[in-house]
Amino acid sequence: MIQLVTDPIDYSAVTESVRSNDAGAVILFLGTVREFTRNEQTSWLEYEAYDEMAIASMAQLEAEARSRFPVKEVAIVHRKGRMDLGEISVAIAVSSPHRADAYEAGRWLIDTLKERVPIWKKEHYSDGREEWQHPGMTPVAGSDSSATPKLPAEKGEAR
Amino acid sequence: MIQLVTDPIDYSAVTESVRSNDAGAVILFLGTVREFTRNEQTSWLEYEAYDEMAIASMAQLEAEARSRFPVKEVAIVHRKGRMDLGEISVAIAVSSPHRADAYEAGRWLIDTLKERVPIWKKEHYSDGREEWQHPGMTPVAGSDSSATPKLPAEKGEAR
Amino acid sequence: MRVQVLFFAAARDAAGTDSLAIELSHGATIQDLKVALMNQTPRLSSISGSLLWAVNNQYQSLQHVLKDHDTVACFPPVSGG
Amino acid sequence: MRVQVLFFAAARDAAGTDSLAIELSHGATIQDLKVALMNQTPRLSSISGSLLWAVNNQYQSLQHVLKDHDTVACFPPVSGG
Repeated sequence: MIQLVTDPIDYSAVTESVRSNDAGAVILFLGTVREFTRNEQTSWLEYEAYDEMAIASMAQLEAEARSRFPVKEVAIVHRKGRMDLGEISVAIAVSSPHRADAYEAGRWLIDTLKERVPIWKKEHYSDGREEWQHPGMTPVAGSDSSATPKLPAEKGEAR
Repeated sequence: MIQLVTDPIDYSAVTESVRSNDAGAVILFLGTVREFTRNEQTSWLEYEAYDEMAIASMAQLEAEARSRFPVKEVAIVHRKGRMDLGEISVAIAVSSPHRADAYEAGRWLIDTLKERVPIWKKEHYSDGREEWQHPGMTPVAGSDSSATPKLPAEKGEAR
Repeated sequence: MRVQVLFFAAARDAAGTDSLAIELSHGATIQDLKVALMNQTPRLSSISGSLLWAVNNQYQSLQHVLKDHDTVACFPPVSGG
Repeated sequence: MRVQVLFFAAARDAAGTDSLAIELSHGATIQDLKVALMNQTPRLSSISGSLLWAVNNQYQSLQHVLKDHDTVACFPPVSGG
Protein backbone atom coordinates (compact mmCIF):
# COMPACT_ATOMS: atom_id res chain seq x y z
CA MET A 1 0.00 0.00 0.00
CA ILE A 2 1.60 3.21 -1.24
CA GLN A 3 -0.61 6.28 -0.95
CA LEU A 4 -0.52 10.06 -0.85
CA VAL A 5 -3.80 11.22 0.68
CA THR A 6 -5.56 14.40 1.77
CA ASP A 7 -8.02 12.84 4.23
CA PRO A 8 -6.93 11.72 7.71
CA ILE A 9 -4.83 8.54 7.63
CA ASP A 10 -6.60 5.35 8.77
CA TYR A 11 -3.63 3.68 10.45
CA SER A 12 -5.61 0.53 11.26
CA ALA A 13 -6.12 -0.04 7.54
CA VAL A 14 -2.40 0.58 6.99
CA THR A 15 -1.54 -1.96 9.70
CA GLU A 16 -4.04 -4.56 8.50
CA SER A 17 -2.53 -4.36 5.01
CA VAL A 18 0.78 -5.78 6.27
CA ARG A 19 -0.48 -8.50 8.64
CA SER A 20 0.33 -12.02 7.55
CA ASN A 21 0.51 -15.55 8.96
CA ASP A 22 4.13 -15.52 7.78
CA ALA A 23 4.97 -12.58 10.05
CA GLY A 24 5.73 -12.73 13.74
CA ALA A 25 6.19 -8.98 14.05
CA VAL A 26 4.51 -5.82 12.80
CA ILE A 27 5.93 -2.34 13.34
CA LEU A 28 3.82 0.75 12.75
CA PHE A 29 5.36 4.22 12.77
CA LEU A 30 3.16 7.31 12.99
CA GLY A 31 4.49 10.81 12.49
CA THR A 32 2.22 13.24 14.34
CA VAL A 33 1.99 17.03 14.53
CA ARG A 34 3.85 18.18 17.64
CA GLU A 35 2.92 21.40 19.37
CA PHE A 36 6.31 22.52 20.63
CA THR A 37 9.70 22.42 18.90
CA ARG A 38 12.26 23.93 21.21
CA ASN A 39 10.44 27.07 22.35
CA GLU A 40 8.32 27.55 19.25
CA GLN A 41 4.63 26.76 19.37
CA THR A 42 3.04 25.30 16.27
CA SER A 43 -0.61 26.03 15.48
CA TRP A 44 -0.86 23.84 12.41
CA LEU A 45 1.21 22.40 9.60
CA GLU A 46 0.83 22.37 5.86
CA TYR A 47 2.41 19.65 3.73
CA GLU A 48 2.98 20.11 0.02
CA ALA A 49 4.00 17.28 -2.31
CA TYR A 50 5.26 16.82 -5.83
CA ASP A 51 2.59 14.15 -6.13
CA GLU A 52 3.84 12.12 -9.07
CA MET A 53 7.44 11.92 -7.91
CA ALA A 54 6.46 11.43 -4.24
CA ILE A 55 4.42 8.35 -5.11
CA ALA A 56 7.16 6.97 -7.39
CA SER A 57 9.70 7.66 -4.66
CA MET A 58 7.65 5.90 -1.97
CA ALA A 59 7.19 2.89 -4.27
CA GLN A 60 10.95 2.82 -4.76
CA LEU A 61 11.42 2.90 -0.97
CA GLU A 62 9.20 -0.17 -0.67
CA ALA A 63 11.17 -2.01 -3.37
CA GLU A 64 14.46 -1.09 -1.77
CA ALA A 65 13.27 -2.09 1.72
CA ARG A 66 12.30 -5.49 0.32
CA SER A 67 15.77 -5.96 -1.13
CA ARG A 68 17.58 -4.81 2.03
CA PHE A 69 15.49 -6.52 4.72
CA PRO A 70 13.57 -9.82 4.94
CA VAL A 71 10.22 -8.06 5.19
CA LYS A 72 6.88 -9.62 4.25
CA GLU A 73 4.80 -6.53 3.55
CA VAL A 74 5.36 -2.76 3.49
CA ALA A 75 2.82 0.08 3.59
CA ILE A 76 3.63 3.79 3.31
CA VAL A 77 0.89 6.42 3.46
CA HIS A 78 1.69 10.15 3.57
CA ARG A 79 -0.88 12.88 3.98
CA LYS A 80 -0.69 16.35 2.42
CA GLY A 81 -2.52 19.60 3.03
CA ARG A 82 -3.35 21.14 6.40
CA MET A 83 -2.88 19.16 9.61
CA ASP A 84 -3.77 20.21 13.12
CA LEU A 85 -1.93 19.37 16.34
CA GLY A 86 -1.80 15.63 17.03
CA GLU A 87 -2.88 14.61 13.53
CA ILE A 88 -0.97 11.94 11.62
CA SER A 89 1.19 13.11 8.70
CA VAL A 90 2.70 9.73 7.81
CA ALA A 91 2.12 6.05 8.63
CA ILE A 92 4.62 3.33 7.79
CA ALA A 93 3.89 -0.32 8.57
CA VAL A 94 6.22 -3.28 8.06
CA SER A 95 5.78 -6.97 8.79
CA SER A 96 8.56 -9.51 9.06
CA PRO A 97 9.03 -13.02 10.45
CA HIS A 98 11.26 -11.63 13.24
CA ARG A 99 11.06 -8.39 15.15
CA ALA A 100 14.65 -7.22 14.69
CA ASP A 101 14.15 -7.04 10.93
CA ALA A 102 10.79 -5.30 11.28
CA TYR A 103 12.35 -2.67 13.55
CA GLU A 104 15.31 -2.07 11.27
CA ALA A 105 13.23 -1.90 8.11
CA GLY A 106 10.71 0.47 9.70
CA ARG A 107 13.46 2.74 10.95
CA TRP A 108 15.22 2.75 7.58
CA LEU A 109 11.97 3.56 5.77
CA ILE A 110 11.11 6.66 7.79
CA ASP A 111 14.72 7.90 7.86
CA THR A 112 15.05 7.48 4.10
CA LEU A 113 11.60 8.90 3.34
CA LYS A 114 12.63 12.06 5.16
CA GLU A 115 15.77 12.35 3.03
CA ARG A 116 14.29 11.54 -0.35
CA VAL A 117 10.56 11.86 -0.87
CA PRO A 118 9.62 15.27 -2.36
CA ILE A 119 7.25 16.53 0.31
CA TRP A 120 7.69 19.80 2.22
CA LYS A 121 6.36 20.97 5.54
CA LYS A 122 5.40 24.55 6.34
CA GLU A 123 5.11 25.48 9.99
CA HIS A 124 2.36 27.88 11.00
CA TYR A 125 3.37 29.20 14.40
CA SER A 126 1.09 30.48 17.14
CA ASP A 127 2.52 33.99 16.71
CA GLY A 128 1.31 34.08 13.11
CA ARG A 129 4.63 33.42 11.40
CA GLU A 130 4.84 30.75 8.75
CA GLU A 131 8.02 29.04 7.64
CA TRP A 132 8.98 26.29 5.19
CA GLN A 133 11.08 23.58 6.79
CA HIS A 134 14.10 22.79 4.64
CA PRO A 135 16.67 20.73 6.55
CA GLY A 136 20.20 21.78 5.64
CA MET A 137 19.14 24.65 3.39
CA THR A 138 21.86 27.29 3.32
CA PRO A 139 20.71 30.56 1.78
CA VAL A 140 23.63 32.03 -0.21
CA ALA A 141 23.05 35.75 0.21
CA GLY A 142 23.50 37.58 -3.05
CA SER A 143 25.72 35.02 -4.74
CA ASP A 144 24.68 32.51 -7.33
CA SER A 145 26.68 29.58 -6.00
CA SER A 146 27.18 26.81 -8.47
CA ALA A 147 27.48 24.35 -5.60
CA THR A 148 24.72 21.77 -5.40
CA PRO A 149 23.69 19.94 -2.25
CA LYS A 150 24.44 16.26 -2.00
CA LEU A 151 21.75 14.39 -3.89
CA PRO A 152 19.55 12.16 -1.76
CA ALA A 153 20.98 8.65 -2.05
CA GLU A 154 19.28 6.63 -4.73
CA LYS A 155 18.79 2.91 -5.03
CA GLY A 156 22.07 1.07 -5.13
CA GLU A 157 24.15 3.74 -3.45
CA ALA A 158 25.76 3.52 -0.05
CA ARG A 159 23.45 2.83 2.85
CA MET B 1 -2.22 1.29 29.81
CA ILE B 2 -0.94 -2.00 31.25
CA GLN B 3 -3.19 -4.98 30.61
CA LEU B 4 -3.24 -8.75 30.51
CA VAL B 5 -6.29 -9.78 28.49
CA THR B 6 -7.98 -12.89 27.15
CA ASP B 7 -9.99 -11.26 24.36
CA PRO B 8 -8.34 -10.16 21.09
CA ILE B 9 -6.17 -7.07 21.50
CA ASP B 10 -7.63 -3.82 20.14
CA TYR B 11 -4.38 -2.26 18.91
CA SER B 12 -6.10 0.96 17.83
CA ALA B 13 -7.13 1.56 21.45
CA VAL B 14 -3.56 0.80 22.52
CA THR B 15 -2.22 3.29 19.98
CA GLU B 16 -4.77 5.99 20.80
CA SER B 17 -3.81 5.75 24.48
CA VAL B 18 -0.28 7.05 23.73
CA ARG B 19 -1.07 9.79 21.20
CA SER B 20 -0.32 13.30 22.40
CA ASN B 21 0.21 16.80 21.04
CA ASP B 22 3.61 16.65 22.76
CA ALA B 23 4.67 13.67 20.64
CA GLY B 24 5.97 13.76 17.08
CA ALA B 25 6.32 10.00 16.84
CA VAL B 26 4.37 6.93 17.82
CA ILE B 27 5.72 3.39 17.49
CA LEU B 28 3.43 0.38 17.74
CA PHE B 29 4.83 -3.14 17.94
CA LEU B 30 2.58 -6.15 17.40
CA GLY B 31 3.69 -9.70 18.07
CA THR B 32 1.63 -12.05 15.90
CA VAL B 33 1.28 -15.83 15.66
CA ARG B 34 3.55 -17.03 12.85
CA GLU B 35 2.77 -20.24 10.99
CA PHE B 36 6.29 -21.47 10.24
CA THR B 37 9.38 -21.50 12.47
CA ARG B 38 12.21 -23.11 10.55
CA ASN B 39 10.44 -26.17 9.14
CA GLU B 40 7.88 -26.57 11.87
CA GLN B 41 4.27 -25.64 11.19
CA THR B 42 2.28 -24.13 14.04
CA SER B 43 -1.47 -24.72 14.25
CA TRP B 44 -2.11 -22.53 17.27
CA LEU B 45 -0.43 -21.16 20.38
CA GLU B 46 -1.36 -21.11 24.01
CA TYR B 47 -0.02 -18.46 26.37
CA GLU B 48 -0.03 -18.94 30.11
CA ALA B 49 0.75 -16.15 32.57
CA TYR B 50 1.47 -15.74 36.24
CA ASP B 51 -1.10 -12.96 36.17
CA GLU B 52 -0.24 -11.00 39.27
CA MET B 53 3.51 -10.94 38.68
CA ALA B 54 3.11 -10.40 34.91
CA ILE B 55 1.07 -7.24 35.47
CA ALA B 56 3.49 -5.97 38.14
CA SER B 57 6.38 -6.74 35.83
CA MET B 58 4.84 -4.91 32.86
CA ALA B 59 4.13 -1.89 35.09
CA GLN B 60 7.79 -1.96 36.14
CA LEU B 61 8.81 -2.05 32.46
CA GLU B 62 6.78 1.09 31.84
CA ALA B 63 8.37 2.87 34.82
CA GLU B 64 11.84 1.83 33.72
CA ALA B 65 11.23 2.87 30.09
CA ARG B 66 10.18 6.31 31.35
CA SER B 67 13.40 6.64 33.32
CA ARG B 68 15.62 5.42 30.45
CA PHE B 69 14.03 7.21 27.48
CA PRO B 70 12.29 10.58 26.98
CA VAL B 71 8.95 8.96 26.21
CA LYS B 72 5.57 10.65 26.65
CA GLU B 73 3.30 7.63 27.02
CA VAL B 74 3.70 3.85 27.14
CA ALA B 75 1.11 1.10 26.67
CA ILE B 76 1.72 -2.65 27.04
CA VAL B 77 -1.06 -5.18 26.47
CA HIS B 78 -0.39 -8.92 26.46
CA ARG B 79 -2.97 -11.56 25.66
CA LYS B 80 -3.14 -15.04 27.22
CA GLY B 81 -4.99 -18.21 26.32
CA ARG B 82 -5.36 -19.73 22.87
CA MET B 83 -4.34 -17.77 19.78
CA ASP B 84 -4.73 -18.78 16.16
CA LEU B 85 -2.41 -18.02 13.27
CA GLY B 86 -2.05 -14.28 12.62
CA GLU B 87 -3.58 -13.23 15.93
CA ILE B 88 -1.88 -10.63 18.11
CA SER B 89 -0.24 -11.87 21.32
CA VAL B 90 1.25 -8.55 22.43
CA ALA B 91 0.94 -4.85 21.54
CA ILE B 92 3.38 -2.21 22.76
CA ALA B 93 2.92 1.46 21.91
CA VAL B 94 5.25 4.33 22.76
CA SER B 95 5.07 8.03 21.99
CA SER B 96 7.95 10.48 22.15
CA PRO B 97 8.76 13.96 20.85
CA HIS B 98 11.33 12.47 18.42
CA ARG B 99 11.28 9.24 16.49
CA ALA B 100 14.73 7.94 17.49
CA ASP B 101 13.65 7.79 21.14
CA ALA B 102 10.32 6.17 20.28
CA TYR B 103 12.10 3.48 18.26
CA GLU B 104 14.67 2.79 20.97
CA ALA B 105 12.13 2.69 23.77
CA GLY B 106 9.80 0.41 21.82
CA ARG B 107 12.61 -1.96 20.99
CA TRP B 108 13.86 -2.03 24.58
CA LEU B 109 10.35 -2.73 25.88
CA ILE B 110 9.68 -5.80 23.73
CA ASP B 111 13.21 -7.16 24.19
CA THR B 112 12.99 -6.76 27.96
CA LEU B 113 9.42 -8.05 28.18
CA LYS B 114 10.60 -11.25 26.52
CA GLU B 115 13.36 -11.67 29.12
CA ARG B 116 11.41 -10.82 32.21
CA VAL B 117 7.64 -10.99 32.18
CA PRO B 118 6.37 -14.36 33.48
CA ILE B 119 4.37 -15.52 30.48
CA TRP B 120 4.97 -18.81 28.64
CA LYS B 121 4.11 -19.92 25.16
CA LYS B 122 3.15 -23.46 24.20
CA GLU B 123 3.38 -24.40 20.54
CA HIS B 124 0.72 -26.68 19.12
CA TYR B 125 2.18 -28.04 15.89
CA SER B 126 0.29 -29.23 12.85
CA ASP B 127 1.53 -32.80 13.46
CA GLY B 128 -0.22 -32.86 16.84
CA ARG B 129 2.83 -32.30 19.03
CA GLU B 130 2.72 -29.65 21.70
CA GLU B 131 5.77 -28.06 23.29
CA TRP B 132 6.45 -25.35 25.86
CA GLN B 133 8.87 -22.72 24.62
CA HIS B 134 11.54 -22.06 27.22
CA PRO B 135 14.46 -20.10 25.73
CA GLY B 136 17.75 -21.31 27.14
CA MET B 137 16.25 -24.15 29.14
CA THR B 138 18.79 -26.93 29.56
CA PRO B 139 17.28 -30.13 30.86
CA VAL B 140 19.80 -31.74 33.20
CA ALA B 141 19.14 -35.41 32.61
CA GLY B 142 19.05 -37.31 35.87
CA SER B 143 21.09 -34.84 37.87
CA ASP B 144 19.77 -32.32 40.34
CA SER B 145 22.09 -29.50 39.39
CA SER B 146 22.33 -26.75 41.94
CA ALA B 147 23.16 -24.26 39.20
CA THR B 148 20.59 -21.56 38.63
CA PRO B 149 20.11 -19.64 35.39
CA LYS B 150 21.01 -15.99 35.30
CA LEU B 151 18.13 -14.00 36.75
CA PRO B 152 16.38 -11.69 34.34
CA ALA B 153 17.90 -8.23 34.81
CA GLU B 154 15.92 -6.13 37.24
CA LYS B 155 15.52 -2.38 37.47
CA GLY B 156 18.84 -0.67 38.02
CA GLU B 157 21.00 -3.45 36.63
CA ALA B 158 23.09 -3.30 33.48
CA ARG B 159 21.23 -2.48 30.31
CA MET C 1 7.38 -22.62 58.82
CA ARG C 2 5.27 -23.17 55.74
CA VAL C 3 5.47 -21.68 52.25
CA GLN C 4 3.14 -22.01 49.29
CA VAL C 5 4.82 -22.89 45.98
CA LEU C 6 3.14 -22.05 42.65
CA PHE C 7 4.24 -23.89 39.48
CA PHE C 8 3.86 -22.63 35.93
CA ALA C 9 4.19 -24.00 32.41
CA ALA C 10 6.66 -26.93 32.11
CA ALA C 11 7.36 -26.73 35.85
CA ARG C 12 3.68 -27.35 36.56
CA ASP C 13 3.64 -30.26 34.13
CA ALA C 14 6.73 -31.73 35.84
CA ALA C 15 5.38 -31.15 39.36
CA GLY C 16 2.02 -32.61 38.37
CA THR C 17 0.23 -29.85 40.28
CA ASP C 18 -0.06 -26.09 40.19
CA SER C 19 0.74 -25.56 43.85
CA LEU C 20 2.17 -27.29 46.89
CA ALA C 21 2.50 -26.34 50.56
CA ILE C 22 5.99 -27.10 51.86
CA GLU C 23 7.23 -27.23 55.48
CA LEU C 24 10.68 -25.71 56.01
CA SER C 25 12.75 -24.91 59.04
CA HIS C 26 13.11 -21.29 60.13
CA GLY C 27 15.69 -19.39 58.07
CA ALA C 28 15.40 -21.67 55.05
CA THR C 29 16.48 -20.31 51.66
CA ILE C 30 15.10 -20.92 48.18
CA GLN C 31 17.93 -23.46 47.81
CA ASP C 32 16.55 -25.37 50.81
CA LEU C 33 13.06 -25.20 49.31
CA LYS C 34 14.44 -26.48 46.02
CA VAL C 35 16.03 -29.53 47.68
CA ALA C 36 12.78 -30.30 49.49
CA LEU C 37 10.81 -29.96 46.24
CA MET C 38 13.15 -32.24 44.30
CA ASN C 39 12.69 -34.94 46.94
CA GLN C 40 8.93 -34.58 46.85
CA THR C 41 8.47 -34.22 43.07
CA PRO C 42 11.40 -36.02 41.41
CA ARG C 43 10.28 -35.15 37.84
CA LEU C 44 11.14 -31.51 38.53
CA SER C 45 14.81 -32.57 38.72
CA SER C 46 15.07 -32.87 34.96
CA ILE C 47 14.62 -29.10 34.61
CA SER C 48 15.97 -28.03 37.98
CA GLY C 49 18.97 -26.23 36.51
CA SER C 50 16.70 -23.90 34.54
CA LEU C 51 14.10 -22.99 37.13
CA LEU C 52 13.49 -19.38 38.10
CA TRP C 53 12.15 -18.33 41.48
CA ALA C 54 10.07 -15.34 42.49
CA VAL C 55 8.80 -14.19 45.88
CA ASN C 56 6.18 -11.46 46.07
CA ASN C 57 6.38 -10.85 42.30
CA GLN C 58 10.16 -10.31 42.36
CA TYR C 59 12.81 -12.64 41.00
CA GLN C 60 15.07 -13.96 43.75
CA SER C 61 18.30 -15.96 43.83
CA LEU C 62 18.73 -19.34 45.55
CA GLN C 63 20.33 -17.53 48.52
CA HIS C 64 17.15 -15.60 49.29
CA VAL C 65 15.88 -16.32 52.83
CA LEU C 66 12.19 -17.22 52.99
CA LYS C 67 9.63 -16.16 55.58
CA ASP C 68 6.65 -18.04 56.97
CA HIS C 69 3.62 -17.81 54.64
CA ASP C 70 5.68 -16.64 51.64
CA THR C 71 4.26 -17.48 48.23
CA VAL C 72 7.07 -18.67 46.01
CA ALA C 73 6.64 -19.02 42.25
CA CYS C 74 8.70 -21.67 40.46
CA PHE C 75 8.90 -21.61 36.67
CA PRO C 76 11.12 -22.17 33.62
CA PRO C 77 12.55 -19.34 31.47
CA VAL C 78 9.78 -17.08 30.19
CA SER C 79 8.66 -17.03 26.55
CA GLY C 80 6.01 -14.33 26.25
CA GLY C 81 5.91 -11.61 23.62
CA MET D 1 14.81 23.17 -27.28
CA ARG D 2 12.26 23.83 -24.58
CA VAL D 3 11.87 22.38 -21.07
CA GLN D 4 9.13 22.86 -18.50
CA VAL D 5 10.32 23.69 -14.98
CA LEU D 6 8.13 22.97 -11.93
CA PHE D 7 8.82 24.79 -8.65
CA PHE D 8 7.85 23.59 -5.19
CA ALA D 9 7.70 24.99 -1.66
CA ALA D 10 10.21 27.81 -0.98
CA ALA D 11 11.46 27.55 -4.57
CA ARG D 12 7.97 28.31 -5.85
CA ASP D 13 7.69 31.24 -3.46
CA ALA D 14 11.04 32.58 -4.69
CA ALA D 15 10.23 32.01 -8.37
CA GLY D 16 6.83 33.60 -7.92
CA THR D 17 5.24 30.90 -10.06
CA ASP D 18 4.77 27.15 -10.00
CA SER D 19 6.09 26.56 -13.50
CA LEU D 20 8.05 28.19 -16.29
CA ALA D 21 8.87 27.18 -19.87
CA ILE D 22 12.55 27.79 -20.64
CA GLU D 23 14.33 27.82 -24.02
CA LEU D 24 17.76 26.17 -24.03
CA SER D 25 20.22 25.25 -26.71
CA HIS D 26 20.60 21.64 -27.71
CA GLY D 27 22.76 19.64 -25.28
CA ALA D 28 22.10 21.96 -22.34
CA THR D 29 22.61 20.60 -18.82
CA ILE D 30 20.74 21.31 -15.61
CA GLN D 31 23.58 23.73 -14.82
CA ASP D 32 22.74 25.66 -17.99
CA LEU D 33 19.08 25.64 -17.04
CA LYS D 34 19.99 26.91 -13.59
CA VAL D 35 21.94 29.87 -15.01
CA ALA D 36 19.02 30.74 -17.29
CA LEU D 37 16.58 30.53 -14.36
CA MET D 38 18.68 32.73 -12.10
CA ASN D 39 18.73 35.42 -14.79
CA GLN D 40 14.99 35.22 -15.26
CA THR D 41 13.97 34.91 -11.58
CA PRO D 42 16.68 36.60 -9.50
CA ARG D 43 15.01 35.82 -6.14
CA LEU D 44 15.83 32.15 -6.69
CA SER D 45 19.52 33.04 -6.33
CA SER D 46 19.22 33.38 -2.57
CA ILE D 47 18.55 29.62 -2.27
CA SER D 48 20.35 28.47 -5.40
CA GLY D 49 23.02 26.57 -3.47
CA SER D 50 20.38 24.35 -1.88
CA LEU D 51 18.17 23.54 -4.84
CA LEU D 52 17.56 19.95 -5.87
CA TRP D 53 16.71 18.90 -9.42
CA ALA D 54 14.67 16.00 -10.72
CA VAL D 55 13.90 14.87 -14.25
CA ASN D 56 11.22 12.25 -14.83
CA ASN D 57 10.83 11.67 -11.07
CA GLN D 58 14.55 10.96 -10.56
CA TYR D 59 17.05 13.20 -8.82
CA GLN D 60 19.77 14.40 -11.21
CA SER D 61 23.04 16.26 -10.81
CA LEU D 62 23.87 19.60 -12.46
CA GLN D 63 25.81 17.71 -15.14
CA HIS D 64 22.72 15.89 -16.37
CA VAL D 65 22.00 16.62 -20.05
CA LEU D 66 18.44 17.68 -20.78
CA LYS D 67 16.26 16.70 -23.71
CA ASP D 68 13.60 18.64 -25.55
CA HIS D 69 10.24 18.58 -23.72
CA ASP D 70 11.77 17.36 -20.44
CA THR D 71 9.89 18.29 -17.28
CA VAL D 72 12.38 19.40 -14.65
CA ALA D 73 11.41 19.82 -11.00
CA CYS D 74 13.28 22.39 -8.93
CA PHE D 75 12.89 22.36 -5.15
CA PRO D 76 14.64 22.86 -1.82
CA PRO D 77 15.62 20.01 0.55
CA VAL D 78 12.61 17.88 1.42
CA SER D 79 10.96 17.90 4.85
CA GLY D 80 8.20 15.30 4.76
CA GLY D 81 7.58 12.61 7.34
